[in-house]
Amino acid sequence: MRREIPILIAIVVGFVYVIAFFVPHPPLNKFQDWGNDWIQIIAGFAIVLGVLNLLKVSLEKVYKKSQGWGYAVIIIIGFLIMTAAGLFFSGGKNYQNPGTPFYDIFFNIYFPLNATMFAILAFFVASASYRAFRARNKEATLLLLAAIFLMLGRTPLGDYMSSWAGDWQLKNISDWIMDFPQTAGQRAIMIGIALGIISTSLRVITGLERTFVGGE
Amino acid sequence: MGAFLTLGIISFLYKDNPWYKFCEALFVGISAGYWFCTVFWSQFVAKLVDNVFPPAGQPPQYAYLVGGLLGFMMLLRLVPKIGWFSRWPLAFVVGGTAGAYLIGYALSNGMKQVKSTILPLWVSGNLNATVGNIILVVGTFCGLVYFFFSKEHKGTYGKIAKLGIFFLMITFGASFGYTVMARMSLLIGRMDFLFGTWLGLIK
Amino acid sequence: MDNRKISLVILISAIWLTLCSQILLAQEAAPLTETKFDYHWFDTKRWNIFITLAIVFSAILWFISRAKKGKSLFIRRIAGLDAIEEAVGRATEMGKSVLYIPGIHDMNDIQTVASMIILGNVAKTIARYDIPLIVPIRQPFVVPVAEEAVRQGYLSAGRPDAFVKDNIRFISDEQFAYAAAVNGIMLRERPAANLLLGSFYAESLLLAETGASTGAIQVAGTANIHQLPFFVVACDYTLIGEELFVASAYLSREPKLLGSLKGSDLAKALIVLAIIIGTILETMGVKWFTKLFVVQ
Amino acid sequence: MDFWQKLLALDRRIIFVFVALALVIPLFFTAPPGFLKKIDISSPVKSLYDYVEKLPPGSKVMIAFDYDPPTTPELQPMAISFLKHCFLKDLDVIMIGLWPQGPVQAQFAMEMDILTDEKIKAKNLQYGVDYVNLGFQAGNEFVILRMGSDIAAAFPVDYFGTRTRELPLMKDVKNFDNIRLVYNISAGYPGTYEWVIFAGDRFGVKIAGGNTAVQYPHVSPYLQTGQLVGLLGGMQGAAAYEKVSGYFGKATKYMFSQAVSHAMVVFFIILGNLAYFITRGRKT
Repeated sequence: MRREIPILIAIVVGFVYVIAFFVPHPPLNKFQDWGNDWIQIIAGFAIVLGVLNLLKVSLEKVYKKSQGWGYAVIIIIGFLIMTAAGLFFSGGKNYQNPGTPFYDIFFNIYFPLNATMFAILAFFVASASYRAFRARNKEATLLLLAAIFLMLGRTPLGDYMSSWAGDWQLKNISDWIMDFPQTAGQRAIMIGIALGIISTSLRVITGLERTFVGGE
Repeated sequence: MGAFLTLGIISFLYKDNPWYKFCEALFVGISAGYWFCTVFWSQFVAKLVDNVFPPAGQPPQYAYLVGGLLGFMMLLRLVPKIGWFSRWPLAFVVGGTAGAYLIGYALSNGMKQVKSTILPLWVSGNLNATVGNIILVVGTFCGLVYFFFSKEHKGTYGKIAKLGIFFLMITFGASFGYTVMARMSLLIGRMDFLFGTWLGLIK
Repeated sequence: MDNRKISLVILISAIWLTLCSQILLAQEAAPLTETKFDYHWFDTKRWNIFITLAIVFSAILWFISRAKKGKSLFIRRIAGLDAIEEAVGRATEMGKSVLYIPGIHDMNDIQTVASMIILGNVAKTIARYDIPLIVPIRQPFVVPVAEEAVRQGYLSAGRPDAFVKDNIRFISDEQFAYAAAVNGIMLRERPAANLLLGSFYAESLLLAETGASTGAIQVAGTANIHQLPFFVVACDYTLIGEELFVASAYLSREPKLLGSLKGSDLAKALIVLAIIIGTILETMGVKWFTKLFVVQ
Repeated sequence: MDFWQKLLALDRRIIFVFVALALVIPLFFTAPPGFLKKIDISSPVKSLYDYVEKLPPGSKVMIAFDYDPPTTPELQPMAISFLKHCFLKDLDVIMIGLWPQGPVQAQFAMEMDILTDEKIKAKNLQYGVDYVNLGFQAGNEFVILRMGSDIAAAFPVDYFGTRTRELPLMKDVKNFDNIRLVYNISAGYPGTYEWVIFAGDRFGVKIAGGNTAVQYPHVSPYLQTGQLVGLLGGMQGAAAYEKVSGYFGKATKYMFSQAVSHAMVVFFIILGNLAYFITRGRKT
């Protein structure tokens, strides 16, 4: 019951999606529409689940006073403020209108925090380029060369450096790399991954793959 | 305010410190709240409640109740004893994803890619296209050979695979170059905010 | 198994029959233009993808059933596995520790699953020598699985006593805090070999850089293509994409993994064949073969 | 320890400072005019521009905002220049988001850059008639599949809580058949990959993409196959679209910093390798 029904559900739903592609006929397309609607709702609840899980973990941390529980308190406060703003103090359905508390928090707190998180990676990319990226063998040399061509060729800087080269300017070389060897390599990877996904999906809809229902 | 938080995150560059940790915890909390509110209004209210109890004049669509029920089962995971119920909606999503992906990837990343790799190796009067086509076909071919695992990489076959690796390396090199571009752009944006919007030093 | 086989045969033959009739019908009615909302029982424009999928499906299922019967399926031993062994060997020679980083995703990511299989194997090799195997982990759910994998590895090498539970460490579920802590381990404990196998994201760069600066031998592997460039330039050997799964299938010998792998291999061979034939015909100016692959 | 070895062991914080300087200093200067002329308009950018140019007025264009604040510097300029181009061509714009923060980005773009622009003010745009923002829906590719049969079912209400079916613009839009182009601005999953697979190839709608530079190479094979009408990649792509549509925006402004920072990274890679080979040569 705990394992069989989920596997059955996966098989049936999977088959409906596959067959609906080849048989565009009622009632299959109606089933698929329902499936899409339901999955949208499930996805919404999955996000809520993630949020509640985070709260649970944070509350446990505070309760047990484990290391760094002060930060867990900040997480909870942040959540409560944002939720209160979004649900009660921002005019219901129009919660995202400019000028509401929800909008202000988003713009003044969420935005800069989120934006900076990834911006600092620029520093690490530079320091890694210097300290770790070595042309230690033929493969790595080729990689670094392609990278350098693109980095220079994709900005006007490359033009200044290679304006004497006629048709062999850096921008043309980088366009060429992107259009041909890069596309070829990318495509080989793409086809490989597609086959991997197809075989995994096939295992799911034939009931051979059972890892998603977990142990027990 | 924004600048205080921006600098807090940047301080991580020097060392992991309480200021950074504070900013990070605040971000995690606010972001959870943000997701929660968005989902509450756009899914729960708009998609579920409005369809089952529609405004006057429209027929209620009870089919959405099934989705609601499955969604609710998802939340049962938080209760250890009946947490296994959450596998039902999970299986629904897994099955749907498997079905949709199977078709989608076979079509877009399989069939269409193969079709576009079948190219004439000689385009009369156009050397650029000829060379390009040859590179595309040979590169894809060698790359696929590298990812073929049923045969040892020896002899000529091994050499083809080796050529495949070289194509992959150029591909990765391009990715690398582009990643540097991306990371730099993000930082430029933040620096513009700090020096321009906040300090007003940049016009 | 037999029942499944029979039903499979019936299914495929039914599909074939429908197909052939559909193709015949389609040829007769070729000039007929249909609107998109014209319902019909089989979308005849999609017959080619249907046949392709039918071939791939039967190949995969056939190989899986063969593997289940215990017939040996050949997969080449990929060079990445040798590289892992070499790195571990170096660490044992030097008497230093080995750091195994299983990526940052949870157990629902197949990359993490593959990584756990390889971890068990690494543990088996290491168990014979008294050097520590450190496994820092980001996801709480991965901890018990990793413990089990390592314990099993030590057990099968006959050294259950050498298993140290404290070396499998839950660090932090926050991405960059995790990366910073692992960097700390690299700098303090100076492992001689770093194995980074699993699902990596933006932290790949930080880890690979620090690892390279400590002079450790590094072997990395991930199916997240966008992180591969960093690994290739900063590590001594990198398992590219699928190779990670192949390594785990090779080590675990699980029928469903081996079978899928062989099935996809066959499909790859067919694709390569199609490209060769198609290119030759196209170069000679023959177009009909290419048109077989057109999907609307 | 000689010079090269010291150089190899350089503290990374020193490199951080160099990078920061390389980025910030050019921000204070306007790039020389010749510099901006040299921004390269690659063929995927040009083909997107041409496609939009050829659309008759009143055509429906959908813009999917699938990104969040971190990638704003790269992607927001792509959104702004494209929106401007659409409005100047009198196209009707439907904005959606499969990332929860996406529709907010759309809102920012409209408020701060589009509706304040003189040329566009003259067009007297009206919400609901000339453009709509349908907000966010969870479900990733399944939202796309649902839109294939009924957009209003996938997005029952818009960003401001109005029912989608009551918006004048949406009256004659049923599904992808009524949409001439989907322009997807994406920073990851779900993004252009999913739009090509589940909308473009499934329902036959034309897809174009604006991608972060990280994603650009992965999506680029779709160009040769014709699965994408056009594709912008990173800051360079954004600047190129600004150039081709004759509008001086943020991306063009940032391009100078971008170029200098690239040069800095290339310099560091070469320097690092030089030090590596010199010290390695000595040991053996």
